[in-house]
Amino acid sequence: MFEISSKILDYFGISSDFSVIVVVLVFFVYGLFALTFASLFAGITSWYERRIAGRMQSRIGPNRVGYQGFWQWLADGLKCWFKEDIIPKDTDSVLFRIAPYFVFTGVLSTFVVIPFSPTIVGSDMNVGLVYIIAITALVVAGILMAGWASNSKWTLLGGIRSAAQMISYEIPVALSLIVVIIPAGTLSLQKIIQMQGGAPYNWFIFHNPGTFAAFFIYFTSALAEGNRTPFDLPEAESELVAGYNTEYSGMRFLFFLFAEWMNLYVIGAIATAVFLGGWRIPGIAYEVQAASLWLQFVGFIIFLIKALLLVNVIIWLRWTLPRLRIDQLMIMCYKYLIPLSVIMILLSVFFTVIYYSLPFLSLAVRIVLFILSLIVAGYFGYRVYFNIKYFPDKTYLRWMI
Amino acid sequence: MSFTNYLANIRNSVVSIFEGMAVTFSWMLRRPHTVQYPDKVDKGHELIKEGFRGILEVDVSLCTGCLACQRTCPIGVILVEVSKGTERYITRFDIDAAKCMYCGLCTEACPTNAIRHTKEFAYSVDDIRKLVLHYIKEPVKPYKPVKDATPDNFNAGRFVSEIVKNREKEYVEYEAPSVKIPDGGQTEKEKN
Amino acid sequence: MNISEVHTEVKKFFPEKISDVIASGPLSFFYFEPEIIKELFLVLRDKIGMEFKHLSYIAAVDNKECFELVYCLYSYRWGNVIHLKTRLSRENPIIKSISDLFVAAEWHEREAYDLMGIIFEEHPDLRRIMMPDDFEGHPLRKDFKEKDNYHGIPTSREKILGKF
Amino acid sequence: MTLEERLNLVKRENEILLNMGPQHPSTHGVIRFIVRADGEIMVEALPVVGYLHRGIEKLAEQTPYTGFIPYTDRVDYLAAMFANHAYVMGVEKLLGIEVPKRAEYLRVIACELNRIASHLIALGSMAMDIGAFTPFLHGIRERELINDITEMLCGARLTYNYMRVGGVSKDIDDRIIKKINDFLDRFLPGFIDEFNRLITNNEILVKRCVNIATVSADEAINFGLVGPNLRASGVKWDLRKNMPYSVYPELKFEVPVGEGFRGEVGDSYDRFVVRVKEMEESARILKQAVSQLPEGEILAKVPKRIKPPKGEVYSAVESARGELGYYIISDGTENPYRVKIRTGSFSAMKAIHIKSQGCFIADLVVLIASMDIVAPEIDR
Repeated sequence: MFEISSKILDYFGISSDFSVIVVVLVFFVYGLFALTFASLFAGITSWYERRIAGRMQSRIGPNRVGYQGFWQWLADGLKCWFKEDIIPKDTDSVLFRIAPYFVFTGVLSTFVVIPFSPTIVGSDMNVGLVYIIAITALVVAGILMAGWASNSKWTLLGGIRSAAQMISYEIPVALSLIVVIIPAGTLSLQKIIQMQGGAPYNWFIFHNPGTFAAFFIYFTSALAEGNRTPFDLPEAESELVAGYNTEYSGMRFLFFLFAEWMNLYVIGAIATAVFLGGWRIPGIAYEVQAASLWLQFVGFIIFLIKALLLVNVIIWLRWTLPRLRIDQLMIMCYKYLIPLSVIMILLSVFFTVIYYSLPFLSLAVRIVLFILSLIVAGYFGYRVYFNIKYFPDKTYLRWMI
Repeated sequence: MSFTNYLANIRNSVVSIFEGMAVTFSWMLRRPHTVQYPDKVDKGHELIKEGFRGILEVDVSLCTGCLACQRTCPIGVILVEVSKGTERYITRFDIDAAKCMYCGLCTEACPTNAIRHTKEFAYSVDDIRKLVLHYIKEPVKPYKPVKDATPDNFNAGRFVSEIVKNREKEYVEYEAPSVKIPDGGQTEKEKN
Repeated sequence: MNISEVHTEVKKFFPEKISDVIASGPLSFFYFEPEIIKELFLVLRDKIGMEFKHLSYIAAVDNKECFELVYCLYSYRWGNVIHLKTRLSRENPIIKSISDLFVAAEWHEREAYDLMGIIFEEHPDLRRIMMPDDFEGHPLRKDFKEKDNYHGIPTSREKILGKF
Repeated sequence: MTLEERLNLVKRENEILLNMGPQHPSTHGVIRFIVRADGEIMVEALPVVGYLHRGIEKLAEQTPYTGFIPYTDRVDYLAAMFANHAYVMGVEKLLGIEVPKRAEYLRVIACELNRIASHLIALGSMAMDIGAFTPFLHGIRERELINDITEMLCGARLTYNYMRVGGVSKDIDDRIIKKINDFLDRFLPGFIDEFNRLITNNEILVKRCVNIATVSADEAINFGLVGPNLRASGVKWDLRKNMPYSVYPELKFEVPVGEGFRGEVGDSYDRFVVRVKEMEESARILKQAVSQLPEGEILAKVPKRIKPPKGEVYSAVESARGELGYYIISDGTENPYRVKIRTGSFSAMKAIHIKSQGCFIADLVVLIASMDIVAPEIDR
């Protein structure tokens, strides 16, 4: 945003005395944009997830409000606005009131470094990835606060579970990102995207076997950090009633869910930026894209599509998998994900060193990995076809009804 | 835990999650099984199968006043009153639909199929007393069974009687029929 | 091993305390004296050839003159089922618990205590099971009279049919 | 001794008392557990039942023999046919009535359909308690087809009241047979395999269930477990085979037994898999029963007012939740003198109490679901 502010200052010839005001104004506008984008995304995802869940369970899902029930999320939001905000007796009322906003702020603050296009980004920090890992710790604080302040045993259990889970899973998240930072040599998200190409085999996910595995490790542990199924233990509704948000109602309750759905986009966006080439358009150099407003817009759309695909996968996983138990969750973190990501770091170091002396190997590995993943995707398609043939039921390719 | 076990765990998880996701994705491409309730209410009634045990209705013109249904009912939902005298009159036939559990024992006991189930099932009202259905407005002479009658003769077609349909408007505090019964017959009320 | 064979086998152990086999309708059973219950069930459970290790249910019956307890035992090994009965006096219905022999007996005995008022000695956890703790009376007894209200809640509903 | 005294008797320091239920998502109806937990690990889960006690055994003493059949539906609302069957069989034994062959076949068809429906709910809700929603709704979808069949067969979807003393209330026709065959074609290889791929083989579910709450064969017998829970512990006992009733001797089927499919014999996963296999067997029984269906009467000659002679009877069937028995005493009048209902869930609750000691709180949910308890069956 500093770039844009300075451009505006130059364009209008505003003297440096007023530059602070303009910069603040520009940041304010960007903040509003990010908030609106995140809220719209969270709202629409809440409707979209229910529709997807409906189709997977051979039912319809919400379809009453507006075309295909599209405005359902708005209706739900309005309903929650007008609901009574109940604060139970004997709660720690200050903590109880502010806890949802901690969670909300923790997730929303990541939008500072999440890029939309080469120039549209809150702040291209040189410690971007570290910032994300640090700021999401606010979510833990918020959830623990909510669990403690509600004065209920179920919420307390949910809060403690959540604290244990999220703090543990920050380690594999950070480690798996380091796998990419080694070949990239930077922590800034924009720089990482710049270093990747537009074509799939130039993405960091196919850079070497280490990064390929690191993508899946990152994805799994980010799910766990974001409390999504199969790792939604803090709000496991069949065990802990509703976990840390049992006692909440109205808009405060909605803020927790807001944060959860916004987090979907954050997970998708970071994975896109770090592993999947971000906003790069195939065949167009970075300088050309950064100079043209239209190409930036195309880049934004490409970024959004990649992120949305990942969000789809997250939703899809949620309606497929059961939930882990708390000890299994910890075993998975400390016995599987952390050792594996350390191995991947070593692999990544190895390949990065090798590539310096043998540059042709780089392209060969990338293309082999790319073809491998295409084969897996093809086999998946075959399995889906097999399932449809094996259990004959009316197929219906329109995704809505 | 051995190292092969460790690797087997990873492989099993990946394979089973892969298979599970293929199943859920294949269901994304199928038609939902549910019927859209508010959109297709009329269709909903057609979906109810023949022989569904809905609200009870009574064809009073077929009732013989034998009280078989009242005796069979395990929970006392049916109340039939028959006047005594030289000539019998049915003066009251009430069914408490709020209490009925739709077991269908009364319909089997009925010799003339006068009491039977309809397909009607949705009947919420604002007062529980409106669910007491009164089938007799005026004293009715009992039906005289035909010799070689089979139950099918009487069941021309399953229809929802007017009383079931208009139960909201129909509700009036029950009074014994005021019409004088000829031949010296007495209603229960007059006796008391 | 059917009921008569079991009877002759058991009769050797407790010649005085066991009645003859009685057939009542399709069901055959024999009575035993309440004081030998533990020894009897130990024999039935552990004697080779019988091995009635599964206690299916305990039914308490109010016989107007006395209470009867019906024990149903299964032997999965030999594929048998037998019924045994014992009589308890109405005034002082006390019998030894067999919940240390059969875990399943614990809840069945609690049920018999709750609904029929039979007291099981040496039972680890003799509490009411279906009824609330402050309920008075034992509902399955034939002379049980339902109270008009329970904590101010009327127990009977007004009869709509009779009224209108 | 009251509940409060019982808790004070055993309470230790550093324990939290969690009140799970009667309104809790995974206690399957209104069952209450008082969980004494030390962090995530339970010391015990004390079951408190009786919230659904309606005194059906007392009601039976005031109801005529035929009038009690609808009440039996309410004992186990997920598998009402079995309750009908057991009770009606008992009264027939008292009266000494021979039931027509066709009626027996119809009873078997209705019961096995009901067994599939009940197991679908049991498996689905177990998956849902572990956190997977989709298998539950897939199970509900198939059960809906069974509900449609029973609706055509007897006019109701849940509380069937299908069987009568001496036979069944309605005859089957070609449309229903076609529907059953359609359902079986879809169910037997197709649905079961897909269900296995979706959830039974899922590694997370396996890891959640394996070696959780293992009940050994001796324990299972002593706890009084019956039905699939008993068979999962490796005891091959099925009333349909071991004490044959109705026309089951004429039908060929296997009795699936827990073999420790992924862990020890008798763990929660065995209970899950045994139910899946039982559904397959039920579908096989249905195929045979539908093809062998004889012609004839569906109701024996029964007096209008049923007055059995003095006597006692115990009749049990293999219900979806194990042995479901009716102990009936007749004193020669129109009403039974005493009816005692022996149900599977009642004894399973005691097993849950014992097996919950030392588990995680999350395992309690698996344990309850794997025992497949239904609240009205416990309380009656």
